[in-house]
Amino acid sequence: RRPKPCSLRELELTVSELGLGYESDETVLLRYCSGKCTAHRRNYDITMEHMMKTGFRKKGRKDKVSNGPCCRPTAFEKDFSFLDNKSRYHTIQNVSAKNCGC
Amino acid sequence: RRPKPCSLRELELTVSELGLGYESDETVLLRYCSGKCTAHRRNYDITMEHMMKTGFRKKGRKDKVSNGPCCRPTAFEKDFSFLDNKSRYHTIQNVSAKNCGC
Amino acid sequence: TGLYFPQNEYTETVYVGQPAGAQILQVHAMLDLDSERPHFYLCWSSLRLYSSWFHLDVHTGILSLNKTLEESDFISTSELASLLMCIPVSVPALVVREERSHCINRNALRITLDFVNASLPQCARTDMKELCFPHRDTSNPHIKENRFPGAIRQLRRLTRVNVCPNYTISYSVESESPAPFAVNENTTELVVTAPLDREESECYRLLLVCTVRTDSVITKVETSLDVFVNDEDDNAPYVNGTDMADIVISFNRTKGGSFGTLLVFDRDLTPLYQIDKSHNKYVGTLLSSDPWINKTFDIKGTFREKKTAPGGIRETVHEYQLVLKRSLYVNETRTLQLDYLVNDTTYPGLEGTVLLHFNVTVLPVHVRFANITQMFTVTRRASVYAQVGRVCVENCQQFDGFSITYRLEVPDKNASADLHSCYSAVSITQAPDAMWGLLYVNDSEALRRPECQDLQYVVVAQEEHTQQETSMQIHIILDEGETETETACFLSCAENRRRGDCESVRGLGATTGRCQWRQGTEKGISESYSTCSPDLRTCPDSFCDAVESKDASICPQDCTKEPVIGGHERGLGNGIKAGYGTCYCYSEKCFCEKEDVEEVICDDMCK
Amino acid sequence: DSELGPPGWREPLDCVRASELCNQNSQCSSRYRIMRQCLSGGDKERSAMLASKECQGALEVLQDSPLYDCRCKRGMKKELQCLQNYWSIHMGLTEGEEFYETSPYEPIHFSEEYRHASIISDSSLSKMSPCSEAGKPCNPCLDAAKACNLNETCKRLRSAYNSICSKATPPQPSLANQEPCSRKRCQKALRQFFERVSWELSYPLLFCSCPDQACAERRRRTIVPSCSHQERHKPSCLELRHTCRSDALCRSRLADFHMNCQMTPHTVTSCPHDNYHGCLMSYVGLIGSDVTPNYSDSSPSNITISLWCTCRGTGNQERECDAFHRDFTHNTCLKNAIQSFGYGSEGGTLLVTEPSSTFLPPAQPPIISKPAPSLHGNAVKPMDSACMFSTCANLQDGGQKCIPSDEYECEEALLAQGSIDSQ
Repeated sequence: RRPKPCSLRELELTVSELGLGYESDETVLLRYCSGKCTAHRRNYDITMEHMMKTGFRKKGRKDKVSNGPCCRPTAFEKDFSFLDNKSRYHTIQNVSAKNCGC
Repeated sequence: RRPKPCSLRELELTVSELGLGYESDETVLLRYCSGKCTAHRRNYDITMEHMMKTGFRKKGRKDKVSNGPCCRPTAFEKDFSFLDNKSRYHTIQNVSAKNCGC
Repeated sequence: TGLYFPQNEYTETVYVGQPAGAQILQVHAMLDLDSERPHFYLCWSSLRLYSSWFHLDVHTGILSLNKTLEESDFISTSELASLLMCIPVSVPALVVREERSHCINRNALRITLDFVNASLPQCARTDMKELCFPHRDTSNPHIKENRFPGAIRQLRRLTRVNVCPNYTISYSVESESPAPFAVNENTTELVVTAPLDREESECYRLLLVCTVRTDSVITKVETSLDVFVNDEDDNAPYVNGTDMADIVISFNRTKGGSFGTLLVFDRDLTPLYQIDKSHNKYVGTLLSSDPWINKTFDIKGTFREKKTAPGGIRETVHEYQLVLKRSLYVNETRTLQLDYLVNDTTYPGLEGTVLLHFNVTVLPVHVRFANITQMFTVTRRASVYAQVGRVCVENCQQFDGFSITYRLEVPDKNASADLHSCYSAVSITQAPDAMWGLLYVNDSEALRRPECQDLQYVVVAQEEHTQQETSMQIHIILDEGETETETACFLSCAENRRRGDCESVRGLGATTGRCQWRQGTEKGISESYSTCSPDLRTCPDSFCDAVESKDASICPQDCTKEPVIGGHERGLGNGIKAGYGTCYCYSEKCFCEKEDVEEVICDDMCK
Repeated sequence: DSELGPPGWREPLDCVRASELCNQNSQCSSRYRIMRQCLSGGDKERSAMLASKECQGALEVLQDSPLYDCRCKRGMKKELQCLQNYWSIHMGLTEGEEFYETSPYEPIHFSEEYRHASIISDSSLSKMSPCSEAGKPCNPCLDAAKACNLNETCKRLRSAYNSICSKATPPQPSLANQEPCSRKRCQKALRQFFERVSWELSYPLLFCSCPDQACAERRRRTIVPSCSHQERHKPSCLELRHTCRSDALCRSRLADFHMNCQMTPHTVTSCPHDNYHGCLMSYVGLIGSDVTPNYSDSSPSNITISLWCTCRGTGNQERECDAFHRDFTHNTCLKNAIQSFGYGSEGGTLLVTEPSSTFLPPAQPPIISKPAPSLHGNAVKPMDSACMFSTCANLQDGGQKCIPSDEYECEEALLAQGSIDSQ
C-alpha cells in the first residue's frame, strides 16, 4: 500500500520528556513531522540511491547522501514558555513544528 | 575536527552508471550534495533525537522521523540530453544538483 | 517563345598582351521560328568599367578584343576576377543600340572571363587539349525538341587560333548510336542537323575528335560532350488500359475519402517545381450539372514522373480519384455515372483531351446488431470502472463518416425501486471517435447486493444524423464467487510497487476485484515493465480507452500526463510506453525504478 | 566623400555602416530608396521594374556607393540587418537567379589558430579519447559528446536543441500531413548551438572520424535529422533553393557555402585557397536553415552528405537541379575538409581528387588534376582515362556510370595558380 505520506503529528508530554534538560511537569503538545516522501523523489534521488548502493563504491567515493527528500518541518512554532519545577520561567524556540513538507 | 559541511560535489560517469536504466556510454558530470548539516540543528532536532531513542517508545509510538536537517539540492540542472547506445535521443530532468543546502 | 541560347554560360581566360581584334569565344543562339535571325549585343551585369575593351559581332556572335590588354589593365583586377557580360539576343525587328545597357530583364547569357596576369602560353608550352577545345567549361548544350537545325557550339579554341600557325586542326563528331550532329568544316562549329525528339532520346553522348596535323605527326584528341534535349508539350494525353472505374461506397463514406484510381499517361514532362511556369498543364472538368453530384463528389488529380522501360525516357503519369466533398448520410443511396474531362491545355493539337468514367454506386448503411442478445459475465467482486465488455453494431469497425451512440435502457420500466437500483450497477461509455460502446461497472455496491441477480439491459444504438435506432438485449451474469468484506474505498492499483501489495488490494477498475501484477523480465528500459494493473488485458496497452480516461487513477500507465521519474519512454500522447524495472504511479507523479528498493529514510546521514 | 570613392579601391565596410553612410548622403539615400522600391515586388514585377530608367539610374549611382562592395561578419551585431542590406542592392545587380551568388560574408582566412587547434584538439582528444587506450572501443564521436557534456554551455545548448527537436508533436487528426516535430523551433535552437558554442566543441560532434557504423550513426544523428533535416514531403531541390533564397539569412549561408566549399581545380585539396576551415564553417552555417545538409547514411568510411530533396519531376531543369544537389553529394572539397578535421589535418588524409562532373555549373570550371601529358606524342595516343560522371548516364539507365574520358589539366591553370601566389 502507498506508504503514509509526510504529515504533521502530535504528542502530549511533559517538558522534562522533551529531552532538552529542563525539569518541569508542565505538559506541552509536541508537533513533529513523520511519513514518507517517496512521491516527491526525482531522477536525482533514484540516481543517489543507485550510487549509494554500488555507484560510489565503484568510483572509490565514500560520500553519504540522502537518497530522497526528507519529511521535515517547513515552519516552527515560535516561542514556548513554562515554569520549571523550581518555579523559574523559561522560554524555548523552535521545538514544535507548525507544518511539514518534503 | 568539524565534519565536512553540506556542499556540492562532482563526479564524472557514464549515463548507464546513473542507474536510471538508460544504456548510453556518453559521459556526464553528476553534481550531488553531501556533507553534514549539524550546524543547522534546532531544539526540534535535539528533541527528535531524544524521542527516537526513548521518547516515542515510551509513548507507544513507532513513528520514524528525521532527526536533523538534510543536505539536499536546493536547485537542479534542468534538462540533460544524450544519445543512447541505440542512437536514440533522451532528455532527462533533475538528475544533477545545481546547489545544495540544509 | 523566340530565340534561345543552347548554352547560357561561357568561360574563357584572357592574358596580358593579347592584341586588339583577337577572338575570344563565339556564342550561339537557336531559332524558334524559321524566320528569325539572331542579333547579338553586349550588356553588363556589373563592373561596367570594362565595356570598351570588348567587341561582339552582331551577326556571328564572336567576342573579340577592342584593345590590346596591357599589364596596367590587370592591376584593377586584384585577384582572379571574372568579368560578367551578357548577350541579349533579339529578332531583327527589335534593334537595340549597343550602349552601357544593363543586362536586367533581357534574354541574356553569362560570359565569365578570367583575367590571368601572364602572357598567352606559346605553342611549345600549349598542349593539344588546350589547342583543340574551348576552355573546359562545364555547361552542356540544351536544345529544344522539334526545332530547326543550326550551329550549337564553336569547337575551336579561338584564343589559341594563332598560337601554332603551322598546325592544321580539324574536327569530327562520333557517337555510339546514330545522332543528328555534324561538324561544319569551314566554321569548325558543331551543328545539329535535324529537329530532335525528346520522347525518343533525352540526351546525346557525343565524342568530339580533334585532329592536329604537323609536318611529321598527327595527334587525335578526344573529349565527350552531352547534349540534352529540352521538352515541350508535343504529346497528347492517352489512356493505357481502362478509362472506367466501378466504385461502391458503403461503410466508409467520410468527407475526404477517395475511391478508385484511373491513370492518364503523357509522354511529355510535367515539372513539379514552379508548376505555374511549366508547360504540360492539365485541367480537369467534372461533366455534371446535377447539384447533388456537384455538392457531393470531386475528382482529385495528382501526377508523378516515371521512366519508360526501354531507354528510361521520363514521362508523366496522372492519377485521378473520386473524392467525397462531404460525409454521406447512412440513408443516402444512388447509382450514377460520372464523366470527367482531362485536358492537356498546353498541347497544341486537337486531341489534347481524355474522357474518364466513374460508375458510382452509393449503398445505404443499415445500423443493426448482428445478434438479438449478447451475454456478459462479471464477478460481483469487480471494482467500480471494471470493464465488462464491448458492444458494437454490425460492421462498426469499417464505419467512417457518421457516428453511432450507445445507451443502456432498463427493459422493465415499472420494476420495483429496489430492482431499479440494481441497474445502476453497469453503465456504458464511448470514446469520441469510436464506433463501439464500452460496458463498465458503475456501482460496485449494487453489484454485490443479493437481490441484484442477473441483470438484463437493452442497449440502444442510434445513428446521429438520421436518428435511426436499433437495439439488442444484453444479459449480464453476476458470477457469485466468494464475496469479501465490503470496502468502499478503491485505490489506484498503479500505486503498488510489489506483487504482494498489488494482489491484495481492491483497485479501481479491477475486473476480478483484485489488482493484477505483471512481472517484467527484460533488463533495461522495456515495454513489458513490471507494474500493478486493474486488468492486464487493457492496461497497460499504450491506449487510454474511454473507461480508463474517466479517472486518472484507473490506468495511469496508459493515461498519465504527469512527469515520470526514472528511465522511461513516453507513449505518443501520454502514458508510459516503456519503463525501467517497476513502474508505479501516485496522483502527481510516476516512477520507474529497479524493484529491490527498500524503504530507506534519512536517519543517521541526516545527523 | 572619400568613403564614396570609386568601387574596388577602398576598404569594404559592413553593410550596416555602409547604408548609414549612404543615408547621410542625399544623392545616395534617394537612389537607395528607389532601389528598394524597385526590388519590392515579386519576381515578375521586379524584373520589369529593374529595367525602368529610374531603377537603372539608381543602380548606376549605388555602384559608386559603399553599399556596392560592403560585406558582413559572421556573428556580428545586427548580422541579419547587414545581410538584408547586402541583398537589397545585390538582388538588383544580378539579372535573374545566378547559380552561384557572391557571399555577403567577409572571406574566411585560414586561421593559423585553427590549424594549430585542430592538431591540439586531435591530440587532446586522443589523450581523453579511449582510442588511445589499447583494447578499448574507439568512438571519437562519443569522446566529442563527453567533451561537450563536461562543458556547461555546450551541455546546456545541446540539451536545449535536443529536447526541442526530439519532442514529437502529439498527433492532431485535423492537420493533414502534420510534421512530426516543431521544425522551425528545432532549427533555431540548432543555429543557436552552433553560434554560441565554440567550434572546438561543436565541430567534433559533427565531423568526428568513425571506425564503425555505430559511431557513424551517432554522428549522423547529431543534428536530430528526423526533425531538422527531413520533412514528411520531400521537396524538389530547386524548390528548396528557392525557399532558401527568399530568406536573407539562408541565402547568405548558401552563398557562403558555395563560395567556400565549391570544388576548384586550382588547389590540391579541391577547396578554394585550400581553406578547409572556411568550408566547414560555411557548412555549419547551413545547419538550422531551410537547406540543412546531413550525412545521408551511417557508413563509417565513405562520407556522403545530402539535402532532403529530390530532382525527380524537375522537367527541363533536371540538370540544374542535379548540379545544385551534387554540390553536396559529390563535393570532394567538403569530403576532404570533413575527413581532414576528423583524422587531424596532419593525419594521413586521403585527398580525394575525384573528377568533377561535366554538368557542374560554370564559374570556375573544375579540371581533373593529372600530370600534363608530354607534347610530342605520335599519332593517336589516347590519354590515360579519368572517370567522369554524366547525367546522360543518369538519364539513360538511371545509374551513375563511370565513363572513361580523357580530360586533363589545363596548363594555364597551373600558370594562373602560379600568378596568384606571386601577388
